[in-house]
Amino acid sequence: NSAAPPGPAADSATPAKAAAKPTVAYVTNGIASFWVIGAKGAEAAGREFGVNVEVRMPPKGVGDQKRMVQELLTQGIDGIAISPIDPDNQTDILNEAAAHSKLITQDSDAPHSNRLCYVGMDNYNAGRMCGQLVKEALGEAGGSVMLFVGRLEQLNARLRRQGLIDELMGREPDNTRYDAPGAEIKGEKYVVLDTRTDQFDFGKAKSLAQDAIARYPDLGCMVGLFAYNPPKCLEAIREAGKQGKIKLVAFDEDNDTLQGILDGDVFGTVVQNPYQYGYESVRILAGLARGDQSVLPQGGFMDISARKITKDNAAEFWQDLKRLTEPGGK
Amino acid sequence: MKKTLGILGLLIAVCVSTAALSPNFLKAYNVENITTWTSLFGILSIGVAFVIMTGGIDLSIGSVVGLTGCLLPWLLVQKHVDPVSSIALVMLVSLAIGLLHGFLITKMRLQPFVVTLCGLLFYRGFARWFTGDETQGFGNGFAGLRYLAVGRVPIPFVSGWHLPVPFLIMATIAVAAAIFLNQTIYGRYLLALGRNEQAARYSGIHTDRMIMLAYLICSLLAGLGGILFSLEINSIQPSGHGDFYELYAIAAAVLGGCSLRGGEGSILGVVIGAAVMRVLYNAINLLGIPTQLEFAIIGMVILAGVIFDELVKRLAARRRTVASPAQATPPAAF
Amino acid sequence: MKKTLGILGLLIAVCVSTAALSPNFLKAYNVENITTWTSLFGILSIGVAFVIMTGGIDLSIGSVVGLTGCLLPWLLVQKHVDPVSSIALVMLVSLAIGLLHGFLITKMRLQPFVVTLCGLLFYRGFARWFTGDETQGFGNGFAGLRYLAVGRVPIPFVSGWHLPVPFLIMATIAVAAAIFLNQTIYGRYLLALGRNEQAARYSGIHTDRMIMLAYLICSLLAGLGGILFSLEINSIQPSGHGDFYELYAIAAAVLGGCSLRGGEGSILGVVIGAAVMRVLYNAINLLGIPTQLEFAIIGMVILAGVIFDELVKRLAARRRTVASPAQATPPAAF
Amino acid sequence: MPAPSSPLLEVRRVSKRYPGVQALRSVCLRLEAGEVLALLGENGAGKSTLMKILAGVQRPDAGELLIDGCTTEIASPDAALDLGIALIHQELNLADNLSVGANIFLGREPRRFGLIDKRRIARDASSLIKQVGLDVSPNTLVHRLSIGQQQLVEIAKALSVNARILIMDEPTSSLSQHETEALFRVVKDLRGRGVGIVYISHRLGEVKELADRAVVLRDGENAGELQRDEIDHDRMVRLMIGRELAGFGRRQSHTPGEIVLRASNLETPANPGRRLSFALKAGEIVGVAGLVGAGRTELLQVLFGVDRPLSGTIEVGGRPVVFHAPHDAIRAGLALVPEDRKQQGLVLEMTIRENVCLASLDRYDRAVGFRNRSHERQAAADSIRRLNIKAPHDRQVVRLLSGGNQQKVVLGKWLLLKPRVLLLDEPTRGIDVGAKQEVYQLMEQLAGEGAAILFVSSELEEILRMSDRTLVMHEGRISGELDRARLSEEAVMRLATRG
Ligand SMILES: Nc1ncnc2c1ncn2[C@@H]1O[C@H](COP(=O)(O)OP(=O)(O)OP(=O)(O)O)[C@@H](O)[C@H]1O
Ligand SMILES: Nc1ncnc2c1ncn2[C@@H]1O[C@H](COP(=O)(O)OP(=O)(O)OP(=O)(O)O)[C@@H](O)[C@H]1O
Ligand SMILES: [Mg+2]
Ligand SMILES: [Mg+2]
Repeated sequence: NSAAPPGPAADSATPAKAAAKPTVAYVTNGIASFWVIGAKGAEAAGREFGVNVEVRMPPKGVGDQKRMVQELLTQGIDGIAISPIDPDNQTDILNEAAAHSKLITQDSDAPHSNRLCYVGMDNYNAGRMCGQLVKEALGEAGGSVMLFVGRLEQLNARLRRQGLIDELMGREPDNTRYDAPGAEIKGEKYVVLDTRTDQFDFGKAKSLAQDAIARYPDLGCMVGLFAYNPPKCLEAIREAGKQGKIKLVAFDEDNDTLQGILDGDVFGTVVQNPYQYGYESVRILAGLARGDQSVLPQGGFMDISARKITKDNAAEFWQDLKRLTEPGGK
Repeated sequence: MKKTLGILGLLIAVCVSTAALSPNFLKAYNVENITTWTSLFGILSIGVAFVIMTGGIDLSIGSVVGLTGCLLPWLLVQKHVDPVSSIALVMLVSLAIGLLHGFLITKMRLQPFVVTLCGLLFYRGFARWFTGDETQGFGNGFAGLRYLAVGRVPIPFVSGWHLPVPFLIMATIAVAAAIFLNQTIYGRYLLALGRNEQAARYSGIHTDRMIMLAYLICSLLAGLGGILFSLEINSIQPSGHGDFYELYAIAAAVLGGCSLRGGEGSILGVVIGAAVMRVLYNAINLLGIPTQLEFAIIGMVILAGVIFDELVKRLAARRRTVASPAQATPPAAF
Repeated sequence: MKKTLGILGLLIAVCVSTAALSPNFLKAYNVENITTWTSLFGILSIGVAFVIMTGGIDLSIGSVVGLTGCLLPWLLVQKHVDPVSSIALVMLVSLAIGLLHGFLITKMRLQPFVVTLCGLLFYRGFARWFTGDETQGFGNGFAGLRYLAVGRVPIPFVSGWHLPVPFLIMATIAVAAAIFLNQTIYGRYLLALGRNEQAARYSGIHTDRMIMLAYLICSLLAGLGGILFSLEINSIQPSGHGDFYELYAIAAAVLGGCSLRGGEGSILGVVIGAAVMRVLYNAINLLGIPTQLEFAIIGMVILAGVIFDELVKRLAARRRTVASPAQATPPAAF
Repeated sequence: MPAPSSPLLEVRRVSKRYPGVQALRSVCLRLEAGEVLALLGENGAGKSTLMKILAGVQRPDAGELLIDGCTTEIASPDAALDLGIALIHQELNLADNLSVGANIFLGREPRRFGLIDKRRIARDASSLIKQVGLDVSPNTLVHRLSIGQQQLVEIAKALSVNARILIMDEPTSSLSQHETEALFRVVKDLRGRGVGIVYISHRLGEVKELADRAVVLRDGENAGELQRDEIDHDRMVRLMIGRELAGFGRRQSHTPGEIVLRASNLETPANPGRRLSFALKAGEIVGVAGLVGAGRTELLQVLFGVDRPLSGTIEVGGRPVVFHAPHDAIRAGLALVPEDRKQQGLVLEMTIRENVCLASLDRYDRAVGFRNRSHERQAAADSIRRLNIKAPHDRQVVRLLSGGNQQKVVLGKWLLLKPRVLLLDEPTRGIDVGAKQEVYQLMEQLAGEGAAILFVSSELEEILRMSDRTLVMHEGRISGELDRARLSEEAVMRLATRG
């Protein structure tokens, strides 16, 4: 890298700091209720392991994320857990953070950076799980599938989508494959009709679902890849009176999604464990801040794997979730 | 009326060509959906049209939609306030917002753009703060209330077709607004002061009060729109819900014949303007055009529409000049 | 100059209070970061200031930033065009955009708001289309080019402090813009036509050409800003990069003393306006204020700033009226 | 309970100051019912300020206003209207997006069931429009009217109030003799019905004909009062400017030189089908007379490149020219002092200096477009001195000047260009006698230096006095041309009304 910036906290190695409570940061890739759960986990770990936790949610993409990281470095933060939005192109700010603080990635990895470890799951595999749910939902007869997502540029969205497509097409796992959206993808039994993006406009998310129902009267299954998508699809399906006719497979644990599963209108969902992301990230950072390297997981990867939730285990899962996130929980 | 013809032509053109290309376009289900969305955006657009007519602007609409959209489910679900009081409270908040804007613009003489830009930032931040960024929603409850947004009223004698309730709400508002604008003195005052505030003031009009009123109407309708949007969408993310809606509302108003210089506007035109935007979105999805191109197409169609409108106007003006010599000679001056 | 005092006061107030509350604020690293961001946004704001001075507006800036920001890495990385041609090509695109806006606004007599709103939609859609919604970036390459955005030049005799290269670029542009505005006849023409286009035309000013020029400057600077933003951020999402930047740019221009009615503005003020916004963002995070409140606080501070400015102006006006009787009596009328 | 002898309106020791200017100083004024009171004074004497105070537009700093002998506060325009005070503003104040009828009744719309009674507005407006001698439908949009026609709408609007006190601030400044006569009939009728009328004008002939009494202001103070039989031109002038005005008779004609401007079969957009032909020689002053709406302004605008002619040719210096914009006309040596000073003449929010220099910036630039500040300062100072512009300094914002002084700034701007062909559209609109004299001398001087001058005026006196030749227009065509020998009031009126 060209002009190496001087250490942000170079002149602030205050001796008193070692004694004080370390401060670590939990940086998300945007604002969402998913991250609110993550923040709860982070804060819980903060209390448990005696560190201050600062949560940062960049409202508008990479630029804001970069600025927030810079500002954390300015503060002389002791550790950062980040969900990089575009890992390949963010290497320099990530390395800058790694150089002046302890950096780990969570939710989404940046393998080419100097991060110490990654806490999260494999989005591609989660996508394949989601594909399995679609297969179960549509059954042997197969059918057509419509995908909905906020933005396709985000790595997690692309990997989920690709995993799902590969699963439906019965391909070998390969997370570098990419089917460009816009064209139908036909397999033996399943057809992925299209992927529609809404730029996080929730009104639009719903009207996209409506338009899909209008366009494909015999649509087999809808999949919402971001947390807010499935409830919007569910709304549209219910209003069209197509419950059961159009299957709905979800991602993440929005309340409406879980309720939909219990009601039988959502076939199932693939959940990550944001609470655990937050909790584990802060636990690791707290250890690192105190100079304890043993907290680092083997191979630099802590797998907090995704789970399939269907009618069978939804109630139990929801109970657990509420216990963790609601005041008076864990 | 004449000004409305251009945009009406555009609407018809878009509808006819979509219907020709996609058999699903004219199905009851689709038409009802378009009508619902048009109505929701139409309510916002009618509100902002009043502000635009005074020569002002309101950029805070999207954030007000976000704020009221979060507030209603928060009151109902988290605070267990009863529906009537909740709605009253939410409308009161919108009212206060409108008053605040009006006050800052007329009494403090601040620029509307600045005031409402600060509003845009502030209401969004406030919504995020009191919800703690957590998604708000009605879950499966409040079906009665949600009927306001998702309800459908059967059309007598036409089986299979329904009128969405939001359409009825919007139509009522539009009719009231049109009467207010064209038939009452207040509408005339708004138009007069939008063009020449001093002339209006010298004519004994309380221009400040009228401007206040315009911002009040705008915020109230944004608040109402916010309520309906939240009932329609059901789950609301405080950080993003309503983002950009002010631009859609303003675009619809301008498409519908409002001039941002003030003093001009037609309610019917504004509603048609809102419809054009919604039909375009729908057409893009029905025709299977890649979502990436969505914005590009909408931008182009709107631009083509206004250019066409302008050319037609010029042609008409030229024709009038050429055609009039005969009638230009007044019967006899003396 | 006097108009700049208000915003300068606000900047100083925000800086002093942040520095008092956070020892990290004045560290070289932080100051350099703020300077970089201020410079990038400042370039956009200077551009839009010219348009605002003519009484127009440009809503497409954010999308132009997005488009050029995608175009540059796309050309370099995917199409392997050499850096010089790439930059030339990108600037050419911005130039074409400016010309198009100018043409539609002056020759077709369309409203700037509408034209640039369509631009906002169209350029965004276009960027999404040609990139196929795929994130663009330079990866780890092009260090030389990226020096334009992330480079730091040591300040002679002051060890530990550096000047960000974008600051040097912005300062050059600002000085040129200020000279253009205040020292040349064209600057005067712009201000005159911003107040009263008709009177300017009657005075023999090519108003159309001047307006074109303003939109051209605006789009060129937006394009340049887009290039620098992309070099700075490195990772560009076609669908979201630059969203809202037009509002930040306009807000900075207005804070810095531009009136949206046209005919007023100061380049120094605009740059300070941009700085206020950046320092506010920075302060909120350094002081550990919850991010949810970010927008709310920025909205409030800006509003407080303009209200304060207005009150000071009023006080000054009152004092002038009261204080002058002594000198008001002319020595002797005859 | 008003005393029986108390006047309709009394102004007692009213003072008003603006930043840098004491506009009124202890001014007193009395107005009886059924009286026409002329209010006179130089530009910037404070006439409009006093009237604005009466109409609730401005608040006085000190002093009292009495109506029917009772002290009254007039806090806002609508309070004034409630008191029965109507003001015709010196500057046009119409919402030009609305119709003539809507403007006339703006703020006082007749209503039925709470809604605007549009039929009644149209009906009542029609009769008012006729009364003031305007010939348009009440549904016409105001922006389609000429300045003179808009002025008549303003008058109709004030009449519709049925006021007890009617204030007319230079109502005739853009009206020709014909409309003025119609207005006088109305005024006399109102006077007969007991309305008190304050009449402000710089056309002293009108004052003589109409006024029962004249009050003169000078520099914001009472300078004197004239009774009906004392009102004559010299007395009025002496009170206004405090000295005699050197006499200025008819100008002597020079021998005209070559033709510098020729229009052949010119068809203007406002009057399609009518063709205009005439020529203008160097050193010649040609007047253009006609009724309001005759198409005079439109003719000048076409000559100046503001509007494109539908057909016909313009030659300057013997060569055919096509002007795409005023810029081209200025290049060819033309200058136009436009009629509508607010819209076309001035950038109201800019200073005197900036306005005066605006058209000639590019003539004095130092190297590639850089402004020459010392020249700007010099030019502004010259104009202020030459035209006697009353302002605290040359960085005063033009909006804050009195109407007449604004007009002087417009004149100053175009005189700086030293044009070959000077087009003047109502150049002396609203300026006082002294300044008029000055303008006449300037025209004379320019013509003497070889410029050709085409000037539109609605003030017949001015036409008679200044023109070597007079073109009379009627409904878009030139209905006749009068040389000095045949020039008379009757001849102009005949051509102007009958065509
Ligand atoms: N709003 C204002 N602010 C500052 N000065 C003002 C303002 N209005 C008027 N003036 C000044 O007050 C003085 C009186 O102005 P006023 O308009 O009353 O003159 P007037 O007698 O009507 O002149 P005219 O014959 O030219 O219309 C002038 O010197 C003018 O410049
Ligand atoms: N561009 C135009 N198109 C159509 N009609 C026009 C246009 N310009 C002016 N008119 C109309 O043509 C008529 C002549 O207007 P013009 O301003 O030339 O009259 P004028 O003789 O200067 O009268 P005044 O003394 O009232 O200014 C008016 O009725 C005006 O409304
Ligand atoms: Mg006056
Ligand atoms: Mg005229």
